[in-house]
Amino acid sequence: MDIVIAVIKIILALVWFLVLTLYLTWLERKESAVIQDRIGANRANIWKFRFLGLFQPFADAIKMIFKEDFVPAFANKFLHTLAPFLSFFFVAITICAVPFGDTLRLGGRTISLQVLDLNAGLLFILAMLSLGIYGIILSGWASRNRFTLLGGIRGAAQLISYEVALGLSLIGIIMVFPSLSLQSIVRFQGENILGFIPKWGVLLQPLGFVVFFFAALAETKRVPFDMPEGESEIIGFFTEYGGLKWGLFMMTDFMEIIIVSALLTTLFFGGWQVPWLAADGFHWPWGGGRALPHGVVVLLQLLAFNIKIVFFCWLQILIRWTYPRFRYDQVMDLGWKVLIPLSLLNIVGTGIVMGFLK
Amino acid sequence: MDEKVLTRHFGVEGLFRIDVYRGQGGYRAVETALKRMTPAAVLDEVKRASLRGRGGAGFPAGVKWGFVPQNVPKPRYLCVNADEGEPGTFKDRYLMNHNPHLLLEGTIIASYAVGIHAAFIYVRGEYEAVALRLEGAIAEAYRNGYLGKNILGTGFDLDVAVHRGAGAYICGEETALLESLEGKRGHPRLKPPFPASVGLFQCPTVINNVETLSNIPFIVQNGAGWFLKRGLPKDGGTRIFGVSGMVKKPGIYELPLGTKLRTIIFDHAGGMKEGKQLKAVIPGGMSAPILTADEIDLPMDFDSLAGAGSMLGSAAVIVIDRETSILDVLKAVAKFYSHESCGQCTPCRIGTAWINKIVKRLARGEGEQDDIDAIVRLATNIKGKTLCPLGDAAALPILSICQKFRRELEGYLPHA
Amino acid sequence: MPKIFIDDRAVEVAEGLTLLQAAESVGIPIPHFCYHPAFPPEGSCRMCLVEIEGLPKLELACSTVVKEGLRVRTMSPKVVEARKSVLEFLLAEHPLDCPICDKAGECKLQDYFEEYGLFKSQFKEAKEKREKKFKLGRNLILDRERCILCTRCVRFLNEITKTEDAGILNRGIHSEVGIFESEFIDNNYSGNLAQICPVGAITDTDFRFKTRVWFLESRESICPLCSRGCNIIMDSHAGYPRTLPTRRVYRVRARQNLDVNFHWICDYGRYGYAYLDEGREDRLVWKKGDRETRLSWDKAAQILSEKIRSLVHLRKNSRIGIVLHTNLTNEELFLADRVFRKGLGVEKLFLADPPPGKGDEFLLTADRTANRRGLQEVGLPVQAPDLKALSGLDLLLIFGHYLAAGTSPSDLKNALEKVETKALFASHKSGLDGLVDFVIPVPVIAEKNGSLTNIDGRVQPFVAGLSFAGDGIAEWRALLDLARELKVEHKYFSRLASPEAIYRALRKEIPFFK
Amino acid sequence: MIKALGYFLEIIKGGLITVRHFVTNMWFHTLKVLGLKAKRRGAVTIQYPEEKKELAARHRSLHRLLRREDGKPRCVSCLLCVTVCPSECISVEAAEDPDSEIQKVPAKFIIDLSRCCFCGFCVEACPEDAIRMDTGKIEVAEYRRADLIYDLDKLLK
Repeated sequence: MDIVIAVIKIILALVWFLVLTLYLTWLERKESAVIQDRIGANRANIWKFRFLGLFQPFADAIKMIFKEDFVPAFANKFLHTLAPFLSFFFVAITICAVPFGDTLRLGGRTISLQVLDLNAGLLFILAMLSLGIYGIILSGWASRNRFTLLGGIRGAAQLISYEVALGLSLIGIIMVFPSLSLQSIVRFQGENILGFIPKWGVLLQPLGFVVFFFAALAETKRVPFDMPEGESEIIGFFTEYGGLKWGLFMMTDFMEIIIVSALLTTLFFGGWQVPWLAADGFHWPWGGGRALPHGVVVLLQLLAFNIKIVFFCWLQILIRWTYPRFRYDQVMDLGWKVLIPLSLLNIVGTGIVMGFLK
Repeated sequence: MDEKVLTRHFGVEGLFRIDVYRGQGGYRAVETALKRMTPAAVLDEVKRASLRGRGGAGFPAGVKWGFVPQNVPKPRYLCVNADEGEPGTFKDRYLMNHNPHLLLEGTIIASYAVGIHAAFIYVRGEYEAVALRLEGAIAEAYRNGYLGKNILGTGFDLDVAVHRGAGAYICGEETALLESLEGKRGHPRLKPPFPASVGLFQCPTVINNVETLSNIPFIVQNGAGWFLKRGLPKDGGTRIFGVSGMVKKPGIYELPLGTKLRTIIFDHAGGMKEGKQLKAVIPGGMSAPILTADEIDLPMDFDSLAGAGSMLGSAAVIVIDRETSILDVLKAVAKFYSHESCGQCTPCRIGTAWINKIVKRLARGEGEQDDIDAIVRLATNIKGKTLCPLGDAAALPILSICQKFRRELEGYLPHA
Repeated sequence: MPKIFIDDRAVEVAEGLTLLQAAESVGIPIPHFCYHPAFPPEGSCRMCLVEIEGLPKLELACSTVVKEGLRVRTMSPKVVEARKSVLEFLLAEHPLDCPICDKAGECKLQDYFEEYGLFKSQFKEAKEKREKKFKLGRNLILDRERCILCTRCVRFLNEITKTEDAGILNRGIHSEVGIFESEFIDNNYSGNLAQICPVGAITDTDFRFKTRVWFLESRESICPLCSRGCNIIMDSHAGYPRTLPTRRVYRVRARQNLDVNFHWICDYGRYGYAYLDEGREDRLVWKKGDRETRLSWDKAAQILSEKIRSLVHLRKNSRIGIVLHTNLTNEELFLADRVFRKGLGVEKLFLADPPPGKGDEFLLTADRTANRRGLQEVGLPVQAPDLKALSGLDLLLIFGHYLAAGTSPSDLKNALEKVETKALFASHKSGLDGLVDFVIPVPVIAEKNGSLTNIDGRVQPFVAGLSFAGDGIAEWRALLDLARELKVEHKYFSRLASPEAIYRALRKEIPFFK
Repeated sequence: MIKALGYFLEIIKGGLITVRHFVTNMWFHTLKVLGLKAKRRGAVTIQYPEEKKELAARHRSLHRLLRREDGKPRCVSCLLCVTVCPSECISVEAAEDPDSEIQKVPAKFIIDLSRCCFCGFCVEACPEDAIRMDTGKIEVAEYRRADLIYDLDKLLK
């Protein structure tokens, strides 16, 4: 029975992840269009029924699936084929550590609304994201094209650089919420400061949040940090890909956005926590409260989590369509000379504050 | 002293007959020249007489003869230019009609001086009566031993033939005349070489006007000094002025060179017709630049007229009165040269036609403001750039009319 | 050598030259229309007027003969003004139909007009209407509106062909070039009229409206259609993107060579260029019975030389025969001599030429091949192709497709059937194709390099003006390859890699070519 | 430090501009989706195949050949368009016209639209005003390349 539940959780999590990814492409198009006084994709239709272009992702998917799958004659065929799957796999697997909600009591069982409650979930996600670099560098190398190789190398350099800042910025969070399990971190954020302010990570770790946010943006390797792609210079590590394999790279990008949003939500914005909502209902800070049935609470938690994630996805897309890209040296400068020192400063500062509070 | 030389015997009845002519002292000059003078002496006498060509250009006849090379094996020819095509000119017709033997006499002496044994008289096609009279005179001369083999027993041979032109003005130009005489199209030749060295049938050729040659017997008979006294130092002899237009007595008047234009018009030709007032004079045939009424105090000789920007030309004085529209004059001039341009060289062929088109348009009252400037510009472009003098002959009168009567011409422009 | 000053440049020029020729000889062009070096000056276009110091009027450069110390100005304001006025006059009566005029692009009037920039027309009157499509000659059409009456055509007919077909009719503005009624110009040199016409008045029906001159590439060559060896220019055209041309050469023009053809070529050479593209051999084939195999030349050379070698080995040299023709270059005839006669001891050399035509007294000769004199001077002992002699052979190399002429096809077939191996090196298809074992396409004169000796013994080198597209080989290269395969005088032939090198060897050995 | 702060401020400002665009446009979009009319539309986009933009007067669209009054093509096949065409898409073959005033007419006139770059030089070069690019047809797409080769008949329509 546990296995069945686990399989169902895996399937549900993946479906959620993939559907969100698909609609993120739609969101990306629509949002950029609205920002730029355009309409955006609205043509895909079923029997002339367009519905704001919501069918566009499916049209794209069908197109990508049916496109010719080719491997350049000069490429390393095995690695060339492997690379997108590596990329995709390592980002897709991260979803298992993301907590969607608290626990669901169903038929006498207590089901954790998380695929797998790893006690080192945070490290797991960071590790998997780091492994994603192999997909990039392999695709760049295996294509046997100097531009893709350049893209791959640049991608690797950038991701490794920002990995450091990313990791260091989270040390503060781990210090504040002394756990590596994401579920625990979320639970910690259910408390209130001074009785009424939700104890969210962003309030305890503002600097850590800023550093993490920038580093995470860089990790998604999208504009303004699109060094590996570099449309205006080298057209990226996936130049020699097409069809579904290229689609995997694209999906990887969007899934990274979601994962980054999930991490932001989980670590800094209380995850599935709704302010003042406890397992039995709302407890208003000014006294009193409102009892809610268990199912409603779970639904509210799931909703809060999703709304927060969609907001951060929206924010990231907004950033991507606002700023021009950095030069390669500026990216490196920002990573090594700004974000890492800041994250170190954050650790020291957090330590000092915590020392005083003790 | 009787001033008339060439026309002295015009009143004599039947002068064109050789016996009458001889009765007036004719053919004595031939005897003098052939029997008592060497060719070189005749040539020298003519040179000293400063006889300038009467055809229009005024080149000294003696000098021209001197150009003919004497030591070439080719035959030499004499061509008498009797193609009197210049509008307003009719002196040669009178001379040949009244006194053909005088021309023959001059021809014989000139041929003797240059060593020529064949002479052609190129008569304008329209002068049929004149040609017939000349032919009669030549036949008489042959009968009397003045032409043919061994003339007057001196051993000098000369044949003379009359050739009728076909009516082209350009054939009055000496090289075109030669071409026409050769049986070709009357197109002027490129000069140099000049006809004196390469002329008729590629042989040295002398070409003289009728009036020029008619003067020769008098020079031989009376001497260069006598001749010079009748004119100016550099311009010997008399000149036959043909006066036409609005005068009381149009006709030919033989007067010494240097006679004032006013004298010719008002004393000799009897002044303007009743009620007419002088407006302008064309002093030397149509190709001479026009003179206004203020300029008629000029002496009529080559140099004075050239100094006044006109030319003596064929000494045909055309008198224009105030009632004659200057546009009509311009129209006549333009039409004439456009019609008579031979079509060989570009500026004359197209320039004259272009000017004619503009003038015709002006006359229709469809002129435009810059038309006169255009005519002046075109005429200037023709002037001095053509193969033969016809271009200049067309350009000069048109230019002078446009300059001297510009105000009147502007009156024909619309909105003026 | 009088010394004159042209535009303040002191130059010494030959005695008796006109100013125009003198200026041109030192690279100062003087515009002109009616002047043509072949005729005495006409002086009617008035375009070449120049300023001579000390003379009041402008003088004609085309007729003024140089004199010591003459100071000439060819570009003074007065001269330029005169040229402008002459151009203005010409253009006043010249239609502005350059777009449909075949001369556009090489028209002197157009060039000078561009140079002197009379872009604003002041001519308000109506232009004279004239005949625009007058059939002047067999191949000539006269546009009287375009005619500027330079009379080059009239003078050409008077002085070069002496047929005096044309003249100027009427006078003044109505002047026009005319011919006798119902008797158009029909002589073997009439095509030159279109070439010497400085404007587009006389056009050539052969070239009329076919293309525009700026698309043409001009290549120098030598006319191979008779033994005169006239110098020509071939104007070729690659065609438009969507309509491919049916021929490569659009027109042939005379190239000036005062020692051979002056400024002219005959109509036979001018219009006879169809042979360049029509009926050409394009595939190198080997026929065995009914089967035809395409071969590369290298392979064919191996097979042929194998046959020759075996015959030579069996001392059957006398059973090898070579048929030559005199459209081969000096170099090829020399190589044929060296390789076969002197190298292999082949004695049976035959000569098969196209039959002679009718010549005229001017340029066209009766001999319709380009290099008979070359054959004589190279000293090849050739005999007429006697069918009996041919039928007794084992191997026959036939150069040229002319053998079929003069013999009945059945006799030829019978004779050749007895010959074991027959190879044909031909540029054009003929009845021989079906009778031989090998058909090897070869280029024509216009497509290869070499030299020809004309009827007067003048050796004229030429280079390929057109590219040779077939899968064949030039005869000189074929002969060299055979020599290499047969290992005849290896050292000697290995140095001869180009027609130039062969010609150098030829000069060394035959005194005539020195 | 101040520079970095200024930089950061500008980044925020830039972001706010984008947000403002997003919010205002989203507002009008929402109104439209809800069926409410607003003076402004959320986007300046034209829904192309259904809505068509008016072409400018000088817009260069599909070529056409003009006719004379008597219906013959105006073209005198001077080949100037062929000469000037930078993409070498025009091919013309001339023929003789019996009318001595016209003389030259096109026997073939082909424009290969798959090569044409619509530069309009042919129109500029034409001395007879025989070719124009004013048909207003800009949707020149075909399923076969051969259909993009326009001949005299097609161009005269």
